[in-house]
Amino acid sequence: MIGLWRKIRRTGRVAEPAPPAPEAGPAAPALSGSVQIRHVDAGSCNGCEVEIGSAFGPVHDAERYGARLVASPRHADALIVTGPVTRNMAEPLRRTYEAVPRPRVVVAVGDCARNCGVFAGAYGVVGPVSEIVPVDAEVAGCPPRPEAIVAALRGLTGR
Amino acid sequence: MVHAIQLLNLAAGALLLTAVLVLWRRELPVIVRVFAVQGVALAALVAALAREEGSAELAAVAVGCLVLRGAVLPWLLRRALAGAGEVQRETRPVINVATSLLAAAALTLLALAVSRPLVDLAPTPASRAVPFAIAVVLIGFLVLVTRRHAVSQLVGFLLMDNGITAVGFLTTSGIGLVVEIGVALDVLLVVLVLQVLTGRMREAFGDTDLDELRELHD
Amino acid sequence: MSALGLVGGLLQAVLVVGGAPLLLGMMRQVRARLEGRAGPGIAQPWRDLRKQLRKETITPRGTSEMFRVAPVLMVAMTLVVAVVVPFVGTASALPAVADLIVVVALLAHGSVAIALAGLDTGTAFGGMGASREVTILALVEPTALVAIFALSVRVGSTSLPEIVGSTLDDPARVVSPASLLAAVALAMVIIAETGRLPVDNPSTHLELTMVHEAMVLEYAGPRLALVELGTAMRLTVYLGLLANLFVPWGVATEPGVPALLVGAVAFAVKVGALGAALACAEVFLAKLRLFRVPELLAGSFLLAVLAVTAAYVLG
Amino acid sequence: MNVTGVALVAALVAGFGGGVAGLVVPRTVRPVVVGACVAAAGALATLAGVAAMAGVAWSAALPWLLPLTGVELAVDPLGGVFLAVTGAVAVAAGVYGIGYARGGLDGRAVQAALPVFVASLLLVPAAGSIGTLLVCWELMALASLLLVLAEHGKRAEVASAGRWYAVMTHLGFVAILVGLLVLAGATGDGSFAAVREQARAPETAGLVFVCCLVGFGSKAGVLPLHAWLPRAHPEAPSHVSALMSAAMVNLGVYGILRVGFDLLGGGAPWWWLAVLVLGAASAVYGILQAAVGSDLKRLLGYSTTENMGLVLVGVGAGGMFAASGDAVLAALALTAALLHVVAHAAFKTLLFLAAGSVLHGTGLRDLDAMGGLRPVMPFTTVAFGLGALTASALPPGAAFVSEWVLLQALVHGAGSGTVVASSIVLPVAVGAVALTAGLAVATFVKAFGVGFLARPRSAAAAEAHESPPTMLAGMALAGLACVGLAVLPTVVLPAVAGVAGGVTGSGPAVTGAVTIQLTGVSGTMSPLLLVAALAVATALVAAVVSRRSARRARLWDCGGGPMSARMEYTATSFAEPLQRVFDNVLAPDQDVDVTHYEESRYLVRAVAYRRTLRDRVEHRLYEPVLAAVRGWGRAGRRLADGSVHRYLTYGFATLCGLLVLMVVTR
Repeated sequence: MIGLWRKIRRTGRVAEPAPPAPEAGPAAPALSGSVQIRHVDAGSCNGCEVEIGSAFGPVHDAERYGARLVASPRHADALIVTGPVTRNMAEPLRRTYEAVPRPRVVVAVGDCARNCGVFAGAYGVVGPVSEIVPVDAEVAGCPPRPEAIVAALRGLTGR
Repeated sequence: MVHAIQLLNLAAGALLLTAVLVLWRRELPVIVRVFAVQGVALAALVAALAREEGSAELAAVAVGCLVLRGAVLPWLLRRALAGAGEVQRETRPVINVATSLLAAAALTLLALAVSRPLVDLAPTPASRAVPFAIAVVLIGFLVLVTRRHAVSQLVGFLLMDNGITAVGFLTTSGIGLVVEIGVALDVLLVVLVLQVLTGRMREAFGDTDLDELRELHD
Repeated sequence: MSALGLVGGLLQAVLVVGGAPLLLGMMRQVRARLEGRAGPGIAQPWRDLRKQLRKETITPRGTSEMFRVAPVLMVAMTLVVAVVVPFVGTASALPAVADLIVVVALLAHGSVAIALAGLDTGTAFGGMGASREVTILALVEPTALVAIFALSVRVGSTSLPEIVGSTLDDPARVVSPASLLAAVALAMVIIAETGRLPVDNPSTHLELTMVHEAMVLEYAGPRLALVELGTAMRLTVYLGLLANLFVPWGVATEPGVPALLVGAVAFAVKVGALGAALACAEVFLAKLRLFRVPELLAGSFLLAVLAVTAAYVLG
Repeated sequence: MNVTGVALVAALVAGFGGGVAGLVVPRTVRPVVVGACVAAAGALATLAGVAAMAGVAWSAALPWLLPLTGVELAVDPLGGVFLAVTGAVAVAAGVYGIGYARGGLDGRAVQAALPVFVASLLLVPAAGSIGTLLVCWELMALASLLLVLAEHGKRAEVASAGRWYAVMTHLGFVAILVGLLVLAGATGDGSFAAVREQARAPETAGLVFVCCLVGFGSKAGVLPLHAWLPRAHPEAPSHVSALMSAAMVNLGVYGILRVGFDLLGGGAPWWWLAVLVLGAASAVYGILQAAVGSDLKRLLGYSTTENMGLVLVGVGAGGMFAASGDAVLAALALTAALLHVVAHAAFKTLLFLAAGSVLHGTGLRDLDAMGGLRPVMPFTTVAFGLGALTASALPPGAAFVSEWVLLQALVHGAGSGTVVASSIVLPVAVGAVALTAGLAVATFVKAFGVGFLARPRSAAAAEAHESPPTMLAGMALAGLACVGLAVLPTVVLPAVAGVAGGVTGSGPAVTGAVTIQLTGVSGTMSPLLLVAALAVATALVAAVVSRRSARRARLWDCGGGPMSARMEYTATSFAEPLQRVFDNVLAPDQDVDVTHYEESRYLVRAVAYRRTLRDRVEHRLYEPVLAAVRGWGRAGRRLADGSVHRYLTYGFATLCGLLVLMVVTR
């Protein structure tokens, strides 16, 4: 315990200073500084998940802008969807979207989610996220940088 | 005077609380640390008595207690632990921890019941804390009975000794410096012997789980 | 029903409802800072609530009235407790309800309402959360009542105004072993009942480890806001109870704006300090396995018994 | 003859008249006539009981009615409480029975036995002499046995339950008989008034008390004599279960109070310590079994054991305080006990009637197979929910009030009596009461949440139908009693407190019209204000949350689904954590069978899980006794092999033996 305390003292603050706020998106006024997010892996290679984890880690600390990952789509305002939508995940993705109370937004994170990326045309893939549910924001990259993910989320929270 | 009594009460409470913690925790290093705290609490108790009676002899005993039970014995135990090998936890006590905690609750109530005549004999602030000391003795015995690891058994034995010492001080307001020194030396000797034994056991069986000794009769 | 009680009760209601989300935000902020983060600021829970209140309500198919009224009931019961317990002044708005046993039972009833709502959804997670919640509730009860017994033996009453008043009259009692042991036992009760570490992880996302969260997975929008507000209020009320049972300093003894102001500030400071301490401690703790929790509760029961013993032995 | 007497006699006439009517009237109107008679008897008895509590005592001696002892009736305030409670339960059960009997229970024997059973229940607390008490007790046992066996044609378990009940109730009767005959032996006529005057040695008194504790305790379902209760109560028709669980068990408590406090006039502290310890053990053990059980009616039976345990904690504490000379506290503890008797009668009637309604509508008793009854049986669901709320002793509820008074007695008792009593027994009792309350919450959350909410887990539950109006009316009466006791317990409290004060010889320990005010010790609580505050707060919170229409959506099933009923939590899985926590106490037998596919042992074909929970006390205590009895039986069979010569030889040998004995001793 004392060791942990020392480590906390030594480490101090690891969060990087906040970059200037990006332009607030159309959903920001309704959400007013608080976005709860349910993450849906629609068939990703887990590269984007690592970056999302990093965006919510201490260094980028997306939580400081009012974004928070939650356990249930009922609690969520936004879905962040990664990966090309596979056949098995198409219906669950649709249902997850239905489970979110309005107003709701969908963020497609990563090239696969935007346009199937390297998996385009694969036999198990239905298509990009926008073919299944309406997408409000996109984050490009394979995988996208955590800064980009954080910037997209700040566009939702408006902070 | 009020403060001395309050300190006495707090020290008695701490004595019992640490005994309970020894029963509660599984990690042996933590148990040893808790035992050291108990030594300090016992020393504080003796110091409070010394202050109340203004006795220099008792004050000296308090210092002795602090050194022996707060520092030397825990240090020896840590050494025994270092020699005890990989297993630094009381992995599977004879009865599970929740049950032994409930048993400790029952033992405390028992101590309260049996010590009532003792307290009624001489109802001073010091003797009113006797039930706590007796409870420490009983809990020490419980540790001795229900724990398998040699080091935690050693701690159980030392808990009993702390409890007996506390009873002695609380009932007679001091058993004399010489007696205390004699007892202290005995305890020290026992610990040293047991430490050597644990070391030997480990060399012989590669473990200090006392249940292994059952196989000796073959 | 006195003037002090009435004014204090209203003030408390405002303080608890307004302050509970801030307490939660402060605790999250403390935790974030200790983890090296910047943190969202202490007003974040309020932002969350504001947004949720504006969102759409969803009623899952197959749920009954229980699901709909449970959040309202939970908040209402906590609100009653927040009004009647002497937090700000020594008098209570409803002295005939400000009984320690009544208050503890009312708070337990709040969790029962949510547990029934969890069962009402008929999902596996709802049932699982409800089952765990009531198991913990059942095992906490003996500790809570024996600790209350230890506290009320010396006062000769379970009435909260009387206990607080008697501690104010004789502050030296606070450092007696009986009172300290009872405080530790009650603190454990509070940790278990409010679902904090190491009994439950309030920020978990993994359904299988959830206790409280698992019951409320179906709630959305305003009802979710009520559940979250209720949870925060429960935490505030419990911490306030702990603070005023053991360190009732600053509590107003007569009506008057300055005294009430001092009382309100003292209440906020005490609850804030306890909350910060709890948040700090949580950084160092890992969640216990569910079947280790009874061990913790057996330990807290033992402490409560020791408190009773100490109350008899040492006075 | 005063109002008590008139009402009681009228009630008895209605009861026995109902019995005759059950034999003679045609089948089509039989349930209506019998139900009306039972309800009338109940209502009149309630009137008699209330009048007796108000101080209108009545007694009568009818020496010609029975040979040897005659019949002596005497209604005093203590008997009045039990008369009133029994009567009130009978009203609800009688009305309910009209509809319930249509399902094959309208046979002559059953319909005739029911009013007679009610009449015998009324006679026990009205008995004024030891002989009368014993006769009425036996009548009650026989009538209830007949009713327990009512459905023996439908289920095989009924016969076994009847056997258990018959044997244990008669063993209990023997214990009472021995105790009371020792008590009556010294006096001529055995009337209570004469027994009270009689002086006796403490050892004799102790013997009498222990015998009566065993006998009456077995009727109250006290550990370890409870084994018959969770068998017999569930197997009886539901309105009879209600009468047994809410009225008959109370008479065990009545017996202990009557003998201990009244006839023996208090006694040694150890008597009451024994009562308290037995009560605490029964409470914890009973509710623990209820918490892990999944048969709804059996669960309610175990809950009866629990509640009688709580009552006996109050009785024991009261006796201990009285023995140490603290009459005010004793009155407080007894008030708590009597109030809990009243509250328990109200909610247990309601719960058993609601369980009967479920049985009627679905044919189910197994909670695991229920669920989703809310849309199909709304009235029953509300009724059971109300009963469950009361039974779990949460505020606002009738049982919460009585447990609050009980806890007040225990807390304030800390300063009284010997140190061992106050410093060890009372905290342990508080812990036991608290654990009981906690487990009761778990039990009834399970029973209500799993049984009535959620979604149906079997076809029978999905196709359930609501019960006929008379059954609903019976439940409504019991429900009104629950609500009334929860909101305004102060209506009955002064009367109950007066009775308790009369028993211990002090004034009433509780007063107050809106707020319950303890006398002599500090403590106030107001259920009415609590309910009002809750109502205001609920209205306030509900008003703040905007009333926009909600969107209906499918359950969140993680995107998969649809979720089947098999994925729901059942009563067994709900109780599993508790069962694991109390593993050492419950010692369940568990079996997990995993079968694999032939191709690989990593591919699981099926997993079978089986759990049997035996009542451990029964298993450890009764089975050895039964085995020993069976052993004697075998030995006996060897001795008695049917040969006439052998029997003559036994007679001859005995004769010779006796002659030798005479020669030697003379």
